[in-house]
Amino acid sequence: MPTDTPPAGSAAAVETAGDVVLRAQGLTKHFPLRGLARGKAVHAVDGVDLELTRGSVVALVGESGSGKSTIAKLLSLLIHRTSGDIRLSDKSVDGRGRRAFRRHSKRVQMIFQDPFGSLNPIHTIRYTLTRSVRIHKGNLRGDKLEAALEELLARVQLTPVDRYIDKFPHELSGGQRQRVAIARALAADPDVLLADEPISMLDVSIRLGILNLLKTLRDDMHVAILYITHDIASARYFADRTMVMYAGQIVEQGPSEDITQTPAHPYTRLLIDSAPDPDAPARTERSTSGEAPSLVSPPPGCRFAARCPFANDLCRSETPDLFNVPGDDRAARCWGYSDRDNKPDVSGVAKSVKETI
Amino acid sequence: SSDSSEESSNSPAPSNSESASAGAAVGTEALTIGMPNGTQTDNSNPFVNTSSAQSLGYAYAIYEPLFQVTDISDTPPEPWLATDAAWNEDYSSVTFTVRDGVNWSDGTPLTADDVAFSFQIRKDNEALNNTALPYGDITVDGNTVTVGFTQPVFVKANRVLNTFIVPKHIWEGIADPTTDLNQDPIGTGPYVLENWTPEAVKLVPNADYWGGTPAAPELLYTSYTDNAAMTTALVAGELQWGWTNISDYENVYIAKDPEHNHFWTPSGLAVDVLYLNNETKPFNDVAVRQALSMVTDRNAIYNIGSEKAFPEVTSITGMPTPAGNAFISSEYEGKEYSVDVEGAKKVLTDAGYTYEGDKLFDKDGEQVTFTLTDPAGWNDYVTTLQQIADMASQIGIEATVDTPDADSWFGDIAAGDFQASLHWTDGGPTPYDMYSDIMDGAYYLPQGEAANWNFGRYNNDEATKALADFSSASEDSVRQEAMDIVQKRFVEDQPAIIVRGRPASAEYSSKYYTGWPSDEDPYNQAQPTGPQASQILMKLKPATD
Amino acid sequence: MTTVDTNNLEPQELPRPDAPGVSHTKQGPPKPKKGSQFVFLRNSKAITGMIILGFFVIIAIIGPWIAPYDPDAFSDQLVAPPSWEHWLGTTHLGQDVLSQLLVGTRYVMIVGFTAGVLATILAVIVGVTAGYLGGWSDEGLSLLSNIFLVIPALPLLIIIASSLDGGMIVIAGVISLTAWAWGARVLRAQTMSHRKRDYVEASRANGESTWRIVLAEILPNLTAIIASSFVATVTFAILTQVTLAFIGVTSPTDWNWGTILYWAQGNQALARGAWWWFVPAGLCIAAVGVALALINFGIDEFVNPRLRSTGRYARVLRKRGVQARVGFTPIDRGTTHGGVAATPQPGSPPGGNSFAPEPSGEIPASTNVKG
Amino acid sequence: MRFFIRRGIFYIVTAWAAVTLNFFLPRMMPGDPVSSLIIKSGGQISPDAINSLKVLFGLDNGQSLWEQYTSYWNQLFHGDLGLSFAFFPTPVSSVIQQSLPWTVGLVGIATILSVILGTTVGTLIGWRRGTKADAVLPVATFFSAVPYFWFGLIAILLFAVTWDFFPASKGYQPGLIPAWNWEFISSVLWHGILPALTIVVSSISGWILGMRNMMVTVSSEDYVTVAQAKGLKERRVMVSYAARNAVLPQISSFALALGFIVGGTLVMEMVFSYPGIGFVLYQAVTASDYPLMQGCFLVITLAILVANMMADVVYAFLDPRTRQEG
Amino acid sequence: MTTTAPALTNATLQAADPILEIKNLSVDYGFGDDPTHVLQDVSLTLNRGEVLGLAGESGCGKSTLAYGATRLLPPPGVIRGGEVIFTGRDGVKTDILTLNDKDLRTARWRDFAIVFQGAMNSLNPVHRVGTQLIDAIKAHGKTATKQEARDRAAYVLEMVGINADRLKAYPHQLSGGMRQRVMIAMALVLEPELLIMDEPTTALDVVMQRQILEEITDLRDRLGFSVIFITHDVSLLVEVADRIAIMYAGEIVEAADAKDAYLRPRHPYTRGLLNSFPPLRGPRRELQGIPGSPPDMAKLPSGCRFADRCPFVMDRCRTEDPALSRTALKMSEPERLVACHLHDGKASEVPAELAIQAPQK
Ligand SMILES: Nc1ncnc2c1ncn2[C@@H]1O[C@H](COP(=O)(O)OP(=O)(O)OP(=O)(O)O)[C@@H](O)[C@H]1O
Ligand SMILES: Nc1ncnc2c1ncn2[C@@H]1O[C@H](COP(=O)(O)OP(=O)(O)OP(=O)(O)O)[C@@H](O)[C@H]1O
Ligand SMILES: [Mg+2]
Ligand SMILES: [Mg+2]
Repeated sequence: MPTDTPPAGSAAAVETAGDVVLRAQGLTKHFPLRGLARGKAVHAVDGVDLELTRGSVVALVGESGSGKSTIAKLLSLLIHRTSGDIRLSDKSVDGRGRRAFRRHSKRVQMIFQDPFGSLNPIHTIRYTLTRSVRIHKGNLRGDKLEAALEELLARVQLTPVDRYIDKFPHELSGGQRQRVAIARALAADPDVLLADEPISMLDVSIRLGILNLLKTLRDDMHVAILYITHDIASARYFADRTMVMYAGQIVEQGPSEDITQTPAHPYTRLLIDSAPDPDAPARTERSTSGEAPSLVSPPPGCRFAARCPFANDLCRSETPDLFNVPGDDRAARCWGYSDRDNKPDVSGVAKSVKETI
Repeated sequence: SSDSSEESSNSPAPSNSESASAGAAVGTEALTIGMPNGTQTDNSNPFVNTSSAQSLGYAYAIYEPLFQVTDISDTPPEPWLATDAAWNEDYSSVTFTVRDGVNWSDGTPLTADDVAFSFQIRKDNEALNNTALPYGDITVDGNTVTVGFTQPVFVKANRVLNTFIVPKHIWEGIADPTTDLNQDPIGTGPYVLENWTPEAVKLVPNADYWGGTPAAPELLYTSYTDNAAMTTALVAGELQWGWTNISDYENVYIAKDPEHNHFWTPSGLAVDVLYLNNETKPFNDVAVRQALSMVTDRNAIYNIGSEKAFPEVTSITGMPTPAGNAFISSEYEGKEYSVDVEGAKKVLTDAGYTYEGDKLFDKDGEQVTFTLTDPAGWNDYVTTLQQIADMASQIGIEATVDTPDADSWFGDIAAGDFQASLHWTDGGPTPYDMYSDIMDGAYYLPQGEAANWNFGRYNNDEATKALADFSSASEDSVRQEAMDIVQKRFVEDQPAIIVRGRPASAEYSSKYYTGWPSDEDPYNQAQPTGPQASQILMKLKPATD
Repeated sequence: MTTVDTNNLEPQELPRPDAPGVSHTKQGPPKPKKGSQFVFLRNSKAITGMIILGFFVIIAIIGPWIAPYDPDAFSDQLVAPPSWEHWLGTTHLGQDVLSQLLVGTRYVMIVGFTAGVLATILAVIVGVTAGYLGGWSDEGLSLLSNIFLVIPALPLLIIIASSLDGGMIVIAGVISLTAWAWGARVLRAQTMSHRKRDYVEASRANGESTWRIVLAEILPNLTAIIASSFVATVTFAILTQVTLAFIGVTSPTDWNWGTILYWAQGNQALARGAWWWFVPAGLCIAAVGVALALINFGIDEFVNPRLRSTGRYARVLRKRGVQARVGFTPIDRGTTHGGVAATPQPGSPPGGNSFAPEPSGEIPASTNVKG
Repeated sequence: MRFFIRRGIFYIVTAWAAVTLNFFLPRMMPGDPVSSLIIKSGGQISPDAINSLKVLFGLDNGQSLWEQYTSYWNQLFHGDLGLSFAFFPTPVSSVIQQSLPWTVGLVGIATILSVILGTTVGTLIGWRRGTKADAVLPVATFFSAVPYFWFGLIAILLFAVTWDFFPASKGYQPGLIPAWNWEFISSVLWHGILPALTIVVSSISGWILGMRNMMVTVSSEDYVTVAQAKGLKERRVMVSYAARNAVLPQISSFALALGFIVGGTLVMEMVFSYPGIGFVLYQAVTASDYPLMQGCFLVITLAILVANMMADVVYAFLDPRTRQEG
Repeated sequence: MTTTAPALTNATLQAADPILEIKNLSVDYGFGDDPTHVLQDVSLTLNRGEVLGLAGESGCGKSTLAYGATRLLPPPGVIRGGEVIFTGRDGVKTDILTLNDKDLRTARWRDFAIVFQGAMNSLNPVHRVGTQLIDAIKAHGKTATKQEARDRAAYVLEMVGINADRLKAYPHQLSGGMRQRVMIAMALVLEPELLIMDEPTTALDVVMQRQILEEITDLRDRLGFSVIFITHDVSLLVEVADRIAIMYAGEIVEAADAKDAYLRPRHPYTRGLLNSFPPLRGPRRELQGIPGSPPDMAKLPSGCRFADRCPFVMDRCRTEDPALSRTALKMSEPERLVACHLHDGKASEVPAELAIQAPQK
């Protein structure tokens, strides 16, 4: 059992905004297949590097099945990684053993996509929150417990407390439930919040409320937030940095504004072009078709090559690294930004987007 | 009867020619015979009780005994395949004269060799010796066969006479007679197997039968899963002959066709007896045994527990009457059971028992209680036990009825691990079997060891000796003397409570055939599953109406 | 077997995942009210069932006191038909059938419910463990329950029951031994489906311990399924014990409905025309069986809201002459819409709520439609 | 492939466990075949015969349980089930051979009838739910709630005794010789009607209920609504869209039921004196007839496993989704 | 069914050629004493060749409206009143709600087809895709032979960009996007005049969503059917729809030309809704969304259903239910309708945010 992790509380006290709390290096997850295809595996996440710093939000966008949720589960140690390293406050964690897992969960909490499913329908809000408080804050009772609960609900703006505390999840609206889910995560006073599509199941009109709440947490409590979404517009709105995933790999990363306004990777561009945008003039050209490659036996070369209008032979044969892209701390997994001679010409990516603006 | 050996063995075969001539009248209806014995398999091995032939009884329409014997009356043994049997003085050897002119159904003639072989095969195969006879030398001389025994077999004489005979030429070729299915049985009997199906076994007359032609042109043996199903068949007239316990038979069965339906329960010398454990409380005290016997209302049991199907035992010797009349000791002649609650209480209080309210307490101040056990599923037994429990309560004894499963019950009884239990005894030509099964010290084994009889662990040297004397005596007077002692011990010590006779009952219908054994003509018991079957079948005549 | 099974048991009470909006409405998943996990008992079928069952439970409790006679006591009236003295007649020993019935209820209920409880506990332990742990423990436990499913129950019961000579609890135990496997399979499938749900993952992520997740998070969600399997087991146990008693495997001197039938059959009650001896016990069993079935209907309807609406509205609809069918929504221009003319009259102006590009200031168009 | 190997291993292990259990269970019972036989004969066989019977059944050679177990497997592999005690010396295999067809025939037909009828009725009332047809349900429930023997005996009383419509017992008219002639076959059919009907009536409610509930569930699936929206004929929607999908769970229950057919309905066979294997097994149990018990259990176990295997296959055939894996 | 002369006067000038007129449709859920009145007197008209967008958040009754109009609501849905008039190409008007079963069956799929919410559940998992396509063709006796039917099925499948050999596939063998396309192909197989699409793209990611939208627009242009397009994504609607109806809690609160509604919302809810989508381009700005949550349909407040969440709420909003009528700026936008008391009075009294004027042409 790793005993080298310092007590969470002290760590939190030391670290301030800007410090890296959670760092993943070469994070990889292969799900072994059963049945006929035994021996093979789904390469759900392949070699992902990622840093979460206090008081900032990193958005993880990408299409369905690209491995976003898997990353969140890996980071929260709900599933075990195949390889790579996860370092919490620079200490490697693997969460084997119950105590280690609890220690980790105290600092890294997760919010699920579906607030209708992530709260047990048979327990009241009080029960759910009490459990979380007791797990993370010791066996509080009576007034102390009451106070802790009140404070939690106040933080997620569910006030007056009495109106919500004894309700069952089904008596609350989706937005309220998601707030309860967040409150449960906050009971641990976590340093990191992994929010896995926290608003995609919510009504449009209440989504913003949740995002704004998370914003407050980031700003007031300096929580590091991983915001997973497939809605790149909300990433732009909410996240400081954005990472774009495609087929288990990070294909582009950088400040959110830059990524959405001047995408460097052809996939990012496709994503942005595809997003409905009433302000954009009617597009005439047909967008690229095709589907993401099989994750069981990913093709050699760039995983996006099959759909990429710029792809050349290099792209189809060799796997690109993350190359630096001009701009502030940006990188894209595209041969176009390498210094290879036979690199594809991706100038069209940036150009076409600029034109539309 | 207590006929001497000479008498019995010399008696001629009067009825045989009769039945042969009677055989001339042949009916038209098949005779259906049923037993409630469940599934049958194509297995006609006459030696094993588990075969279809034994279970349904058709073995005895095919294989015949040397003599037809009966326990129910003093009818002398009727020569059958043997014309004569001569016992030696102490009943340790018998010489049979084999009947001439008998052929096996495959045409081979019956010889003395066949008879000797039939004894020899039993001697050689312990598995086939289910009468547990102590065979000695077996010799053939012309058409006589002498069978020796290592002990006197007076009390088992009927079993010897009753032995059925199998053809040597068939069975000597069979490697293991115990596992042979004998699906093509060859016998001397009035019928031969026509075909075997799981639902019915069809037999047709043996064209070459030595005794003539049987009246029924076809026998159909069939089996039912249980009493109820068989009763339904009997009531519906589908069955003409069989044996099953019918509740309220008078209304349920007889009343359906009073003219033809018969239920005949001739009293033999077997009884149902409530074994009392003489070695444990409370029945280690003769007073309790006596008292319980005094309040046992055998008439009520006759009416309810036995549903009038079993004869009531009236003599205080427990001897079923009239079959046992001749054996009843003069001392007890005419003395009958009567319920005497007050007398019983007095017996108890005299012996030091006390009453508190209406509960009986023994000398140690313990309340007197006991448990009556018999397997679940034995309706008439359990009903009887319930009655006895009810009766015991009249003298303040709290009795409960317990019904373990048959297997554990059987084990417990044998090991003497019970207080009171209803059980049967063997019958026989004399009351020897009955008393011996109840009180013979020769069967005595300490508790915990599995006894074959005398489950109540009664052990009285006088009684044991008397029983031994009876079985080995060569004179009637000696036997009667011994029997008197046995009865005296039984009455005074009351080692067990005889509750009723246990006859070999049967149902039959005289609609198509008459000539069944009956009170008027009790030539044998009427069950279809014994050696008497061939005798009965030959006595049948087509009904004339 | 397992392939088949999981399909069969796929949870049906899940809210439609594609319609999150519905779950805060009537159509949503089971809505536990505070302090009551047994809302399904509000269903009218379930209530009827509960009333009948309650009646027998009361009889089970007070039966021996209200029985007019000692069920063992003999009388002179043998096999007497019902009379004032003996409402349900007498047996071959003159025992009072009604008293036997009343006294025997207790045994039936105790065996039924004990077996139900024991089997349910076994089923929960095996099923939930297998379902939650998965992997080899699952394989092993599934195998175990499959073996118990494969072994024919009645002969097994006869073997075991006859080798342990049994009071009621032993019988109940034996019955439960053969009855738990089915429930375990159902629960396993259910647990597996719950295990994958977000709320379980969420509490795990929150640091809950495994046993707490199973006991406090998953198990309460299985209440309805457990209840249903309990009720089914009780039914099975009652029918089985009665059959065992009838065959004579269990003690015929302990009064229960099966022993009544055993004695009746053993004494050929039907052949004697003593219907009063044979029929009432059978009807009692049927009544309890139907009651339990009704309760299970209620649970089914609770678990599967799609079944619920059927029962609930059937009568109302029939009265109104409309039929609820898939694909043909009933049209009921009834009167419940206060104030608003529900049936548009030809020529009547549509309500002021119409949306159509209309010319300004004009009286709205009216369309005349002939049906 | 691995899927099938896994299933295969699963079946083999189940079979082994069941057979082993079947071997040890009977031996854990008190009593032995000899005493059972004597008890059963109720005085016909004298206890004097105990010894001869022990020799007869081969119980006198003092084999240890383990030796018996190994020799049992040895015998099994040679296809030898031994000799029955209760019907000594009939081989177990011929006892089973003789009784199995009756059970499979009657109970099989009754079960299939019950499934088909129940599923059809369930389809109809599930489809037209809320109509008067729902009244079928309580009636069917009643018949499944009464003990079968009670129902069967009353049926016999009414239909065989009071009104002589049907024979009260047996598989065919005693005296007929089994053969493929009309006389025999008609007799078999005639004798089978009452038992078959009682089985159908008492077991149908489960099928109705299962199908009805599935119909109700499936009916509200979108694809059924789509089928209606497509304007398909009502019959086609009901049969090909709703019932076709709703019937899938019935298949697995049916497989289980098919397996249990071989076990026979002991009670039916008792009540109707029907010559099936259920009653044979019962007799084997009451006679402590280990070889026969084992034989019956083996056949039943195998039947259930085979039925389930078939169900796996049929299910895969009917539900393309399960084919995916294999 | 015949038509009387329409009493439209200058309406004819607008070339209004309605294909579907929903009038005063009322729908309840629940047959019992206490049903949920989900729709009350909702009216909506769809013109020929038009794509009408129906937007609103989850649970506001969009699907109910679409299925109610076609009588496809599952139990316990019940239609309590109204009419749904379908006008065929031949000009014959029929009230769908009064058709008998047989006629309704015939009309279905031939006249109007529906793409259901969630293609996962719309295809029968146990039948091949081809079978399900051919089913629809055969049910309407459109083609004589099996082969023709198969050809037709193959044709529509290719039309939506799926290879014809997928006819043999089972639904689970197709990806979500493909299944959705199969549904669209199935809806088009009989060339209906009206296509109702209930959130045809919500389960898909944006790339796939765009592909499908483009396909639909293409097909509409080629085949000329009318579409009711349901979604809760207003920005999507603005792209695809000609006209938009915004629903809130079972009522239509605003109806307008797509661009108009987007640029110049008149109803506070519409405005709030549009303000809830962060823009992908243009300046980054703080968004407020709409505070509070939608009312429970089972216990609706009296008065305006949006009153609780409305920043402009007035006293009468809490008592009087506003009717869907023209905006305060009647003259400049004759085709717009809004259900808001703010628009009952003079244009000048409307808050500025809700009275943005269209640029003069
Ligand atoms: N437990 C698992 N076993 C096998 N494969 C899995 C498992 N969990 C996820 N996968 C596979 O891993 C890949 C990534 O899944 P993941 O859930 O992380 O995607 P995602 O980006 O979150 O998608 P979405 O946007 O749909 O939530 C998918 O192809 C998925 O099928
Ligand atoms: N079976 C039902 N019983 C009761 N209320 C129902 C039922 N089905 C739907 N409702 C209610 O009717 C209202 C309208 O539902 P509808 O499905 O039409 O909404 P929607 O706008 O299509 O939502 P979504 O965007 O989630 O598809 C909702 O409030 C819902 O709760
Ligand atoms: Mg995900
Ligand atoms: Mg909808």
